[in-house]
Amino acid sequence: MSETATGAQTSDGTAGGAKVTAGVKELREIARTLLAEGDVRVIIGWEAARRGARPVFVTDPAEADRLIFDARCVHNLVTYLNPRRDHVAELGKIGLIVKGCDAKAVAGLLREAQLTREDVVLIGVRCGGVLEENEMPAAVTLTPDNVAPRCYGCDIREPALVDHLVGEPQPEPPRPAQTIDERIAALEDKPLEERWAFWTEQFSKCVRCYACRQVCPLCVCERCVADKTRPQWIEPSPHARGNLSWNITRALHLAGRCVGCGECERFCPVGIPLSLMNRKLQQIVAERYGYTVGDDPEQAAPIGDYRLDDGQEFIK
Amino acid sequence: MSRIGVFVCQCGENIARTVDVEAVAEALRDHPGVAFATGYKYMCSDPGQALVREAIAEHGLTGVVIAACSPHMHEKTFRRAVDKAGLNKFMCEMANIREHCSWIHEDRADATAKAIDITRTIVEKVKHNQPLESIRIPVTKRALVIGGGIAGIQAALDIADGGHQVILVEKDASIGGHMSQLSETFPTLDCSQCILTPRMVEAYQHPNITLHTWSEVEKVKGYIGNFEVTIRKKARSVNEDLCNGCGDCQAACPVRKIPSEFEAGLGKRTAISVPFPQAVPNIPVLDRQNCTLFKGRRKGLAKEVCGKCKEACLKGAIDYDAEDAFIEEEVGAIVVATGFKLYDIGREQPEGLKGYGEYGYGEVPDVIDGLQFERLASASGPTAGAILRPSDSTEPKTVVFVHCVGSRDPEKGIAYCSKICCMYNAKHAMLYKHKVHDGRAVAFYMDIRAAGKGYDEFSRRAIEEDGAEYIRGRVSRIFRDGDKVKVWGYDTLNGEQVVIDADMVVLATAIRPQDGIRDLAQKLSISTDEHGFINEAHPKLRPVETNTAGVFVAGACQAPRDIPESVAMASASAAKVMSLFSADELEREPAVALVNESTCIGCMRCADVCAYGAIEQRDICAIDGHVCGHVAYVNPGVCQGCGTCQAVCLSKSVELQTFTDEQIYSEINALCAWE
Amino acid sequence: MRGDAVSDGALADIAYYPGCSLHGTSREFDESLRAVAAELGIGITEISDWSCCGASSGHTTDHLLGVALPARNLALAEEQGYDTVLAPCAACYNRLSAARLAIATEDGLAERIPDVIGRRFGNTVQVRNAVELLRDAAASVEEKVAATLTPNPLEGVKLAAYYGCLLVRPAEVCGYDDPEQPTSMDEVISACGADAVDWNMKVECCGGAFSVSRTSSVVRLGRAIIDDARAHGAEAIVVACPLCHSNLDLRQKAMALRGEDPLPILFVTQVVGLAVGLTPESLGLERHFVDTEPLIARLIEQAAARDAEERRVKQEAAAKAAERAARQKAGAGAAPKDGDAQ
Amino acid sequence: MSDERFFISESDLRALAADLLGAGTEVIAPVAVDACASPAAMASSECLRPGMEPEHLEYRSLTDASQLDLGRGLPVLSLKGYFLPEHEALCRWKQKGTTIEIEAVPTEFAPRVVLAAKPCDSAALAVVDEVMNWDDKDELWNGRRAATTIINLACPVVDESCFCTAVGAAPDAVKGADGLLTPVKGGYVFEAATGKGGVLLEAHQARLSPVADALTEAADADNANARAHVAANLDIDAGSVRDWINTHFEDPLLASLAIRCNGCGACSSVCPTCHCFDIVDEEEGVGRGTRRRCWDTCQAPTFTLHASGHNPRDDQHSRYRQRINHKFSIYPLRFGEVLCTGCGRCTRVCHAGQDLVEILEAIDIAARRPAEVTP
Amino acid sequence: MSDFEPRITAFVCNWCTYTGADLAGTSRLHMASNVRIIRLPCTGRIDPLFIIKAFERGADGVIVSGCHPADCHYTSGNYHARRRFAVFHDIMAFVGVDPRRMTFSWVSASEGAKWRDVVDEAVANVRELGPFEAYRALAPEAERQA
Repeated sequence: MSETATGAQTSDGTAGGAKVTAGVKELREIARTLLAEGDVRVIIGWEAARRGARPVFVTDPAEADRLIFDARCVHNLVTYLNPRRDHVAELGKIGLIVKGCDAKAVAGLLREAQLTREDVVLIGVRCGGVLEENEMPAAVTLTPDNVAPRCYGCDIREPALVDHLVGEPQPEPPRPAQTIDERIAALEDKPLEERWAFWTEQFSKCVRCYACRQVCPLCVCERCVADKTRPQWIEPSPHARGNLSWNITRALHLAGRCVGCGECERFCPVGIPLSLMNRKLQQIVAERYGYTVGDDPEQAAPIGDYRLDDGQEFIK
Repeated sequence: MSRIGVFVCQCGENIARTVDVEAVAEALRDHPGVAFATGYKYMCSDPGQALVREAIAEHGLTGVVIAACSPHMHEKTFRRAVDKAGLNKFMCEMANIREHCSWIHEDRADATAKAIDITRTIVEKVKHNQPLESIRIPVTKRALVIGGGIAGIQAALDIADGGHQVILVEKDASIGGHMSQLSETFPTLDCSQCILTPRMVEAYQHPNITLHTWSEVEKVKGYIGNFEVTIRKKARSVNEDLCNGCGDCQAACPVRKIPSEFEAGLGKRTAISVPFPQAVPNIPVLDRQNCTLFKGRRKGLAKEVCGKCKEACLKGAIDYDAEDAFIEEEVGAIVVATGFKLYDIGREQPEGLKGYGEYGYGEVPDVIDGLQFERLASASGPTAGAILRPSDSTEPKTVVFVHCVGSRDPEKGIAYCSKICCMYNAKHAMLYKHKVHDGRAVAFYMDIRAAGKGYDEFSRRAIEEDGAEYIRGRVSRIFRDGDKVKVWGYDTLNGEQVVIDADMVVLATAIRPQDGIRDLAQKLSISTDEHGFINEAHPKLRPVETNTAGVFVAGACQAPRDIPESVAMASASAAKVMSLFSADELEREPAVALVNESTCIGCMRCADVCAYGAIEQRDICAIDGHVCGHVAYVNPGVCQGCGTCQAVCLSKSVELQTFTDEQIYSEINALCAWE
Repeated sequence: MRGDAVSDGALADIAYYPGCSLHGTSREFDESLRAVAAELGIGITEISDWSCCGASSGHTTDHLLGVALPARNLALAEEQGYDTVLAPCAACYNRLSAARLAIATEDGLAERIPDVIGRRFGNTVQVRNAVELLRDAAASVEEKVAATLTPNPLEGVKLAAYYGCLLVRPAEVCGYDDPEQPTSMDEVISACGADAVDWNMKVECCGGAFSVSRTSSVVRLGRAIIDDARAHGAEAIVVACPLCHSNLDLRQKAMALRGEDPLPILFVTQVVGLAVGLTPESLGLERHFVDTEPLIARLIEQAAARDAEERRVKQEAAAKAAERAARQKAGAGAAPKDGDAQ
Repeated sequence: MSDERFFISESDLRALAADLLGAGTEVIAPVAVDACASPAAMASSECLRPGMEPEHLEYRSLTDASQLDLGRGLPVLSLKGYFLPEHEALCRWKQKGTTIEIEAVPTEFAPRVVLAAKPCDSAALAVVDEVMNWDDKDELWNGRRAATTIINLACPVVDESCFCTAVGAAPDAVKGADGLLTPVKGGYVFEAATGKGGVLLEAHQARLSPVADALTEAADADNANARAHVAANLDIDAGSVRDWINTHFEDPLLASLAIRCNGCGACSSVCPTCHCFDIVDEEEGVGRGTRRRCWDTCQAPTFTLHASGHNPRDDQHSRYRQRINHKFSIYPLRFGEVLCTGCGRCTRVCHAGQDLVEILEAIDIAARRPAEVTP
Repeated sequence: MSDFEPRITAFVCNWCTYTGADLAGTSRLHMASNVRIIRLPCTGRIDPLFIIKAFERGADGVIVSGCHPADCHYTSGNYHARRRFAVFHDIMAFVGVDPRRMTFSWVSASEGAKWRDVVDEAVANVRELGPFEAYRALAPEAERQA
């Protein structure tokens, strides 16, 4: 059962101006052999399409050449490993192509027993940073204006939690015009009232489509607390008050879990700067408990652990 | 639609004085879901409870809210009443409008408004209460008693006589505690050894009692009815089964100059020794700190330096390579009876306490404490009962007894009265006069506290018949003057300074809890007060229980206690243990967590935070039987109902019964500002 | 900030607050203090325009007066750039320290004091007394004593350290020593080579200000102190408070009824002065009522005799050693060992 | 409906907006909104990434005529929010003892004007009018529709994802609107399309001037090639697509469309024609609360979750098929209107790469030449 | 703002602070009457959702209090609560909520006086900050109605 909606592309996979680097060739080779030998039933990667790179589900070895990897491959494909996606799980054992940040999300799923390492084959790609706006016809070189801010300071350009690793070592991604940390610092310099005005204005735009939840690789709950009606902790209709409690609850659920892949901000139809909130959570957990989210599944999550000398300066 | 009955109590005038009870009842009458609301003078009285029962029947109530005192006071009372009326007792809750409202506010309007709010939150909570059944858990009908003093022995005997197994753990080489060091005991002056030793032997020989001396509690897990205790049996270097207590090893030991703890430093002992002749068990302990063989080993010498006791032992019971052993025991209840120690007036003091520089920091010879005097007066003591002063073993012709050294002295960090010193001081004066007829016994006191049965008569006898001179005033300085001990005091009744050239001074130092009490308390997760005494569950109503169900307390580890009180508390805690063991199963509050298996994704974050290991992973099978996932499962027997799992559960799939999300939500919702 | 360790010599300059007694009845305390300070390289400079510390009359009449009078002197020390004030007299030391504590703890006082004393006051100055200073400098006293060529007259001499009350009490104001069993002066005495006697009346009352109004009580209390010191073999009592000194020294004449010879009362600074070889005149020892001269002379003579004896014994030993070496060389001549280089 | 056409300069158009505002009439129009802040929140925002022009346009109630953005981009959210708000109180209740008072909400609305609306947005309103007046007249929707005069601004076609002409709309259509502005040199050709539009024109006669023929021809020419330009993106036969879908429910082409779809529902939020809403009761205090309706999406798993736990559409494929089916078959069959105006927002907002143009093309191909096409 | 009476909801643990408040009652320690107590078994059970809901329902301030570290009746409930509320405290400050509106404290069963001080101080702090208008302004009616 192959992918039906055929993208407008030529047969040799060079559509959309994707350069076929040695790494991509190696990637396709591995994919083809994995599919041919039946190690996996589907390879989830990226393909070039009309509006830039997009996820592709290759089940036929012959179609392995549709796979590409370049700066447009922004998506965190680990969201397709979510056990609640029965229609993907039905396809059988998955071979997933992962960047470093994606591998961290796999570690997150392993840490929370949503996945066992054996039931997924991970093909790591060495990554030199990706674009922020990925809907571009051709892979362009990264510049401070188009690089995804989250890639700056990436500590995992070469994923370790993988079965295969392709591509040449990549250079450091360029520093974006303004890093997320700088934007957070700028926001934190503002007095309380202005920060409140900024965030409530942002959250009042939210239409509660829950794209941020559906796309997050770690948001895997069977029934989200936001959908719980008895009691209705989070008011379901998208007014500012309900949106604030939703966004704060979502943020708290990221403490020590969010890998910073930025998909929630990218998918938000009304453009709420969620990466500011996610990064702030990472900073809090790093400052207070020296914990940075990594790709080691054994690393205990900070919330749910404790030390006798944890900071309590805010407690009387 | 719930039909809730609201009963607002006046509590005489405790509530009615500042809260308009009728107004509260009135306000609640048309609260959605309230079927009946009334005020009453004393809800906890029988007529009050009858009122509840009748209202349940008459109005077909589905829930009851008693707006009165704290649930800690009468929740059980009202739940029992509701149970009797046929309504599930967990559909009854208390709204605390006394301790949290009427008693702490004066303005009547304010207090009434607050009382209405508080009652309204509880009414909303009850709307979401579920009828629950108490949880039945098996009870291990074995008890652990920590501490082998008179309290521990008494508790162990009572429980054992009640037909249950008891494990008695004692830190020292022998049971008996401080009582074994006493000469005679007030107020009857009967000899301490004579009344104690039979009990010690009885405990040793009792079929139901397993005695572990020279042992300490290492670790406690589990909960009421199901404690798992790890006991560390410290290496005694003497095999308890082989040793017949002949004492040859003690005679052969070359190290004879170690100050004996039992003799309070006045007598000497050998490296391998039995603390006192009537020790139970009569099995010596090798003091590895002072034994020359072990000193040699610590220096790393190749050859064993000594070994005399091993040579002397015909039974081959001596074993230098014995290690600490760990014993696992399962018990259903624990009685803490670790007793007391005396405050030391020396320079080195634990945090928060100060020594007595004015009495010479304990460095002035012939200034001793109460236990040392007991050893002097004891027939088995270092002086065989003769009152001889430690410096030159002469008979002191003038002895000064100083009361309240440390006690009732906030400046030194001990504000409380140690309760037993007035009595043992009178006893000491009496014993001294009996043994040294021409001796002069002078006592400096602030107030004589002799409130027990026959106590005051006893202290009057010491003064009137035995001629003890009682001077009401404090001693300001004690110092060595030639071969005399100069005591400077003040006589408040005559209004003049008193200087006494005494031969010996006995200080009645304060009672402190035993060393290591705070660590033991943390192992049992019970709390101690700022001095280190164990906190009882309720000073008046539950004096021998602690905050942790199944852990009881007896004797001086809870507060300064004399022997009669320690024995009474021991029997009381034994009674509590017996009632706990009376049923095969224990009824426990159903405040346990319950997992909603349809929404739980098995991330097991809850298991990581459960302090009791009550949560395990359970497989979920599809209809055709193959395992298609896993969820968390809370073992109702182990869960203690803290609710931490629910707070960390992202999808709120686990609900702590009696404190579910719906109940808390409705309480918050009831406090809506724009009512 | 405590003064730097005395041993490095370049001690930060300390403000010196003499108080009325050290310019009056206890001039010898001032003279011996200056001599010893110079000897030990402790720079002390008198606070210019210092005024009365109020002593007991100040704080018994009015609390604010009792705090403001010493505060003025502390303010002066601050203005003149010092961070430590040396107040040798026990009463001055007590009042200055008590003022510092009151201003630091009683709310409202820190704001009122500046306008009461008419000058800025930051309460940053530390206050120390002579005993505290010498105890902290005990190491350098010992060095000095060892380095002194003239034999130490106090070697092995039994001295009783008498603290009185204001040097160590109340504990929260003084705080540098144990109020019941103080040892700081004993440490200074042993640093001087003398033997500090363990006696009972270290902190007993000498009668204090009753010296004039109820002299009989002062005589009675003084005799108890002196008797106890003598009972413990003390050859002199060492004090660090002008009032203790006068009550034990001046009033001793009325006490010596039973024919024992009087017990000299020395200031701690005089003891240190003697130990480091300063002349009795430079220490003002002749100013005492109980004549110290016989005791001092005897001690110096004993020291000299002891010194001579030591030198003789040393010479004898040297002689014997030389003789043995000579005999050895004669015997060794027969079998020289090569390579026997020392 | 007088088809008379007038000329209005840009400054006059802004002045017209100012007049309306001055008269207290609410004016809704596209406004440039900085991505990570809004003018209201903070004057200057460090988090506006330098060098990037404002991220997107949004329809906003103008507070000042200068905010009117005639830059002809496509606002992120459609006009739908002004007729079916994201959340809207339906009624409030208050309980005293056992009696409950219900407080309804007003259904009359103050008259307001939408300026420079996108033809695909206003066309959508006309399409949704059908269902909103089907078996139950939605007073709130109709109240707002009646109170609003919409003036379209001819659209220069946004990008390759636009396909309004393929579904019965056009870049210069006036469907659902009351007037049209077509940009020409120096200003706009302004014409009324309905009576309401005429009334507005008369009211502001002073700002208008007769238009030269040359300008109207230029306007028509621009509109014509805009129409041609968008037709090139997608040219399908809506009827055959409608019927094919209706008869090929199990066809693999339809049954596996959503392999990469995350089911986030962003597409239905931004879609001008998606009109599904959820009704929720929100408690505020005891016995008090508000019943609200708020946007919902058929892509969310909870959309068809039954209380029993059964979910007729519990995988993403079936949900996505429902979206295509409802828009291009069920709705047209019932109301004769395609429930899509080809604005392309769903394709642009979907970062997972679902492309409606691509899907419709595939269906169209399958529909026209059923025999030889292999899916 | 002198006559403004703040509404404060307190979430307290049953074993320590609730009993401490009882003790304050039995000792007749008078305190401000603005606080309404909600009892929970342990601070480990207290969830940030409670605090957000309290603010939504018009509370001007919140108190969270329980056993001192090492005193928890359930041995580690308060340790988990401490980390959870450290993150919550920081994120609320980041969003712009004045931290003084949320008082966190440890009050044991024997600290009745400390509970009175925590209450009085919290009421004073919130009274100075004034009513939480910013949160109430988020209510649907007041907010932008399309």
